[in-house]
Amino acid sequence: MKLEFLSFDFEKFATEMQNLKDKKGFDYLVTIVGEDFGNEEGLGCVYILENTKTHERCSVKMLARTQVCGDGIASNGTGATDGQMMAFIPSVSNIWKVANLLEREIYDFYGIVFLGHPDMRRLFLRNDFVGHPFRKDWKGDGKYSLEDDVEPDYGLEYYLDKDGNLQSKQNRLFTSDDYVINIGPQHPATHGVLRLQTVLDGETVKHVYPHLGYIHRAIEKMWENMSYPQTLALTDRLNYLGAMQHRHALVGVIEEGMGVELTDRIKYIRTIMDELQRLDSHLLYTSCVAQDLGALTGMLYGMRDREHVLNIMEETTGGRLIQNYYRIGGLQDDIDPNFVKNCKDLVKYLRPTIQEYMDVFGDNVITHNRLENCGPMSLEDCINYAVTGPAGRASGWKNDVRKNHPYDMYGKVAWEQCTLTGCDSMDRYLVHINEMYQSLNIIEQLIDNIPEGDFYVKQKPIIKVPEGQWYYSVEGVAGEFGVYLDSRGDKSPYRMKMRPMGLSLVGAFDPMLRGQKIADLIATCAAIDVVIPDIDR
Amino acid sequence: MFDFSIVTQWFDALLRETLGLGDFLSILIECVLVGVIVLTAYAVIAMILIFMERKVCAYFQCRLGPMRVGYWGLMQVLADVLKMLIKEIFFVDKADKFLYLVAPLLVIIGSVGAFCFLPWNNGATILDFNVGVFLLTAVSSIGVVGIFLAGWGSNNKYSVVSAMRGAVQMISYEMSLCLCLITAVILTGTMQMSGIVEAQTGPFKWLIIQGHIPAFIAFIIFLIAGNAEANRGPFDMAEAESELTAGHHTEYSGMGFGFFYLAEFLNLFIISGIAATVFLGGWAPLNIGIEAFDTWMNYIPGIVWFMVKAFGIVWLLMWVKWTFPRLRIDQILKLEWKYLMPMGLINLVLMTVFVALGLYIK
Amino acid sequence: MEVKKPHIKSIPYEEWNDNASLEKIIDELHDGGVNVVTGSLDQLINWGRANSLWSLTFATSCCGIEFMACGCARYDFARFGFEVTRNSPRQADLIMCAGTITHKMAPALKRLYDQMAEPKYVVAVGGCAISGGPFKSSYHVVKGIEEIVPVDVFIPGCPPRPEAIMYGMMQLQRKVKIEKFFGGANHKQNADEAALGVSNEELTFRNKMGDHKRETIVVTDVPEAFVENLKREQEKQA
Amino acid sequence: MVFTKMEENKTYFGELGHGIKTLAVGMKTTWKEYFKDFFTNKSTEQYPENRKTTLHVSARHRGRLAFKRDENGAYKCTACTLCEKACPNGTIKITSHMAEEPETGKKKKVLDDYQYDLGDCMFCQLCTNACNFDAIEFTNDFENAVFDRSKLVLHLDKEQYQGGSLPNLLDGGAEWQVGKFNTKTK
Repeated sequence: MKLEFLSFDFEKFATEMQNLKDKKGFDYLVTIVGEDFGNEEGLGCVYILENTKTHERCSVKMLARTQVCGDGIASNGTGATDGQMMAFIPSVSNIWKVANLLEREIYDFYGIVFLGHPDMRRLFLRNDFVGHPFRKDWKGDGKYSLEDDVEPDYGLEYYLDKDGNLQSKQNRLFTSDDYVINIGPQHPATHGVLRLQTVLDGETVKHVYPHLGYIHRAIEKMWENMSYPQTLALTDRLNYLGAMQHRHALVGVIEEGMGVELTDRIKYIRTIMDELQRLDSHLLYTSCVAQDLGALTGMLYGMRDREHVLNIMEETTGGRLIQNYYRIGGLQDDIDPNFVKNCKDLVKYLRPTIQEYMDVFGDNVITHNRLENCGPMSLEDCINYAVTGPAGRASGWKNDVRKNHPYDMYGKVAWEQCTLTGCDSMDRYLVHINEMYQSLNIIEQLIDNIPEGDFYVKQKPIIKVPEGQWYYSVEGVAGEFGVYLDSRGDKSPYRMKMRPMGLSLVGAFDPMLRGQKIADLIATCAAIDVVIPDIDR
Repeated sequence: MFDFSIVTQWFDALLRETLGLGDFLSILIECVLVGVIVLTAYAVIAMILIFMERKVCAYFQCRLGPMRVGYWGLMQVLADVLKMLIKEIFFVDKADKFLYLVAPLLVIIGSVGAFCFLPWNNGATILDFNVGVFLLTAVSSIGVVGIFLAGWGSNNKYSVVSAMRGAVQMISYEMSLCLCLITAVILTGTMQMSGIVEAQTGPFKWLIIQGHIPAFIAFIIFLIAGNAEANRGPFDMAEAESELTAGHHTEYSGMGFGFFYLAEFLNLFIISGIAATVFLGGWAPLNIGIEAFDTWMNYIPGIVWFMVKAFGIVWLLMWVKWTFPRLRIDQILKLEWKYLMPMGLINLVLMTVFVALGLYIK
Repeated sequence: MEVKKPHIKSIPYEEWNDNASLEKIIDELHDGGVNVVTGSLDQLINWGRANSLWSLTFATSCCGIEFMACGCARYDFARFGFEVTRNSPRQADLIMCAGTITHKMAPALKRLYDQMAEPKYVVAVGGCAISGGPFKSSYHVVKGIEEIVPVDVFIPGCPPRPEAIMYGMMQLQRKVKIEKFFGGANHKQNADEAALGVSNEELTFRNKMGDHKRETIVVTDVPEAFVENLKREQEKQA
Repeated sequence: MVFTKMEENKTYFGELGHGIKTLAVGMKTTWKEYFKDFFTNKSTEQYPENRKTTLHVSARHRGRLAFKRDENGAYKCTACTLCEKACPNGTIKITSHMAEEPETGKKKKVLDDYQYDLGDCMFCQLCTNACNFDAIEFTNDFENAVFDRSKLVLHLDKEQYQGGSLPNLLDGGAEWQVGKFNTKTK
């Protein structure tokens, strides 16, 4: 989607945004992109919004103002912000709840503070990190410390006082007798290095503060110094279970910018590969839910069958997790001669086997008791917190990008969007199971009809994208995965930003889990399917 | 049926009469000997169980389990034990040193103590009091204290949560466990271990057959409660790998951890052993009242019967563990107080009625 | 007594990668011959250790999933006795560092390593752990965990396939099998490692209290040759 | 087939009965799996026992980079450094000098050293895509673990690569089938 920005006056920004939500129905905030627009425009943000009824999208561009911060209290991390030049924009976190973490991310990377945001702490980087790395003038020294980070127990809230001066105040995160337990960063159930700082009352969760960035690899910053083909190499390593979809989104946005026409063969193969990848991811997901609930045997069955999916993909792509298969203008290689036969065998094999997971785990009374009413979230909240993907569909939100904004072959095959209305972890699990059948359906329909043609449309040796901004999204394995591209006509992007699937999911943990048990936290964490490198990028 | 007390009496006589040792010395020698035998048996059975668990779990999970250390992986556990023995042990700063040290010992003492009550063969019961069953439940619950202290003493937040869980769970399930044993005692009329087995010799005399419906219900409840008492899946709340890293023994390394590990497996065996003794007739062979068959069965030594029954139940419990997901703490308590406890009580009344009316197989 | 060449079932010695480094380690460790008694005991202990390598579940990214795949039905490294993965560093024997280590994670990795009980080993799995790999040019990624902890085996790949991880684990077994339990330190620290081998607590102290000196630990029963070596080294440095 | 949650079964005994039924189904499933392939190695492919017999590794799998060589052992690399430039993270370093070809007298680049750091490589195939001379390829040789970091730095022009420790695998190795594992070792 080529972006045409709306823009508002600084003073009216908050009310106009509220209007967009209330009057025009843009209730789903897809993402906020922080950007250093260069010397003339300075720092600013791009907001991408969607109307969940009509699936219409719009985007808003807002430039930050700068001012010297007043005589408030010392800020965290960067030292006293008093006397510093600060860029600021009014916060939208009270309009769309998902903005809470998104704005913290932008504060972390660009140093833009959001007026009225209650908790302006760094999100990804250490508190003693110097500067804001995504600004174009930032230079790092590559040094790091083996000391523990100093973590403030308060968040800062910035506001303009009646004279229009920028001020800040502290909001406490904990009370004095809170029992705080760190789940992560090295914990078997967080699927990587997520850290959930959990306030407990006995076994009951009172509050969850997610701490991210333990695997923040700064892919978006690295992209700004890479040529377009080189940028592709990194996407597979985000959510390594959705390698195909991630690359699909990136390749899609670049191809859209360049105006590349693909052959039907490429589109067919990409669709099949996306679905194979989804099967791979969902099989691992069902396994991991079983594992986190303590049913190791259930896990092993899923992992065993996942190997067959991997085998098929590896024959064609040469990779088990990191696929390297899509490239700008097509595919890395043609499909393996046995690919069609293998896929058919797989469909035949997998259909009855999925029932086995249900027998051993999914239908089990213990599983039902563990997952039902665990981590509940209503449809309204799901949209507000932008809980996309299967987790949102379990609350009845029809948010599948494949249906709403069809790409490649998805508009032309018959399949159903799986939604349930339980709003809890059990239905999240069941949506995943149902989606596996749908993936098999899609593969079955396409596999016999792959047309002849080229698997690669030859591109120029040096790839350049004309000036402009684009946003392209695909249905990733755990939600909408999109890429925003701002090109200034160079051979490398000016700013490229992903909409990670997991970030909004993590933001939803706190409202989901208040009043639940620790065991529910683990179960919800498993059922909602977060993969940390995707969140941290 | 071979009576093992012949051997022990012979040995006692050897010491006292042939060698002419005094009371004190002969008892000392006997105690030391029994102690050594108990500890050796304890260690060996623990190792067998660990190996069995790894193989059984692997086969449930379509894997092979240990294969490369020794033939068919038979030496695997030996290697593990060897490594664990020489692994560094250290103390955690700010831990309560005394409690931290005592906890694994308590756990192992509780489990060795309970281990001594098992009747291995006719005449081969190490501790055979007239209040055997009663004492057994008392001794085995020392382990709870160990787990609680380990959690508290380690100065680790996961451990504390785990300690709370462990204590709550075990104290609750002790109720059902005792109720089931009492149900059995009503039928056998004795609390002495040897007496309980004695009451089950003869055709169709195994308690589970003799007491049919109430005994069977008691057996099932006993297995569930016992599984919880031994802290094994689906009731492995205290350890809860995926929630509390390693639960109460998070901060233990080397043999300290080794003790918890051994005790966990031995508790499994003890629960199975008691179930086998009380409900399946312990060393009593399978008799069906046809003489030829019974004589043949009686030729098989009692210890073989006992082991086969005990390991059969161990396998059953492993099957359960490797099938089900873990329960949540409130669900565990709900299961106990809402289902098992009332059922146990009703079952107790039922059994009393059956015995009073003579409805059991005589 | 000769030092036996480590034998691993099903792969002949000559087919192994990097035998040269292994032989170098053997020469360094067993300089001056091997006592028959302690040598045999060493072999027994090493047999135990090599066959009972319990790894810490420490996965940060893609390689972690391949590590999981290793433990699952198709590859099943339980065959080697590796399936007992411990979640608590106290009970683990090795860190499979599977994935990228970022600057924020580096203190945690260091701390985990410090928390482990001896003997402990580190395996660097995949490009990220070896050298920063794909993310070498990032401002927030450690360029190889060797900067933080000593590494015993490197398994290249991005991510290495499960067979490759098992191959790496067997390499580690080979390394464990030639170590000495009696008389001698296995990890001879070099100057850099010694500087890095300071606990987190110590580092924090130093930073807060300046260059304060703590009491050094004195090891008494050290072989004479080792002491002389040390003296010579110190003189050289002086 | 679409799974939805089961009917709420809230009576005391109804709940109990239903619970026991699902537990029994679970136990039945694991029972079946326990005895499936009981004597034929379950689902496990036994590496390393099978490494020269039934192991299959996709021919397209990327284990390491190698020079393509003809039967005389000559390579095709012309030191044009396209691969070096394509590499996103500086895995490849090429040094070369200009020399006159004796026959034609033209100046031509001569390769001195083709350094490839296996420990850095992210296997993105940009180098093989960039190469105009078909000089380099990825092979599926995965047995590369070493003790010493420096051993991972390879000099492709200096080595005579013959497929590493498992040359029989280069074109994929044994046959395979979807839904089955090569569990035998012979």
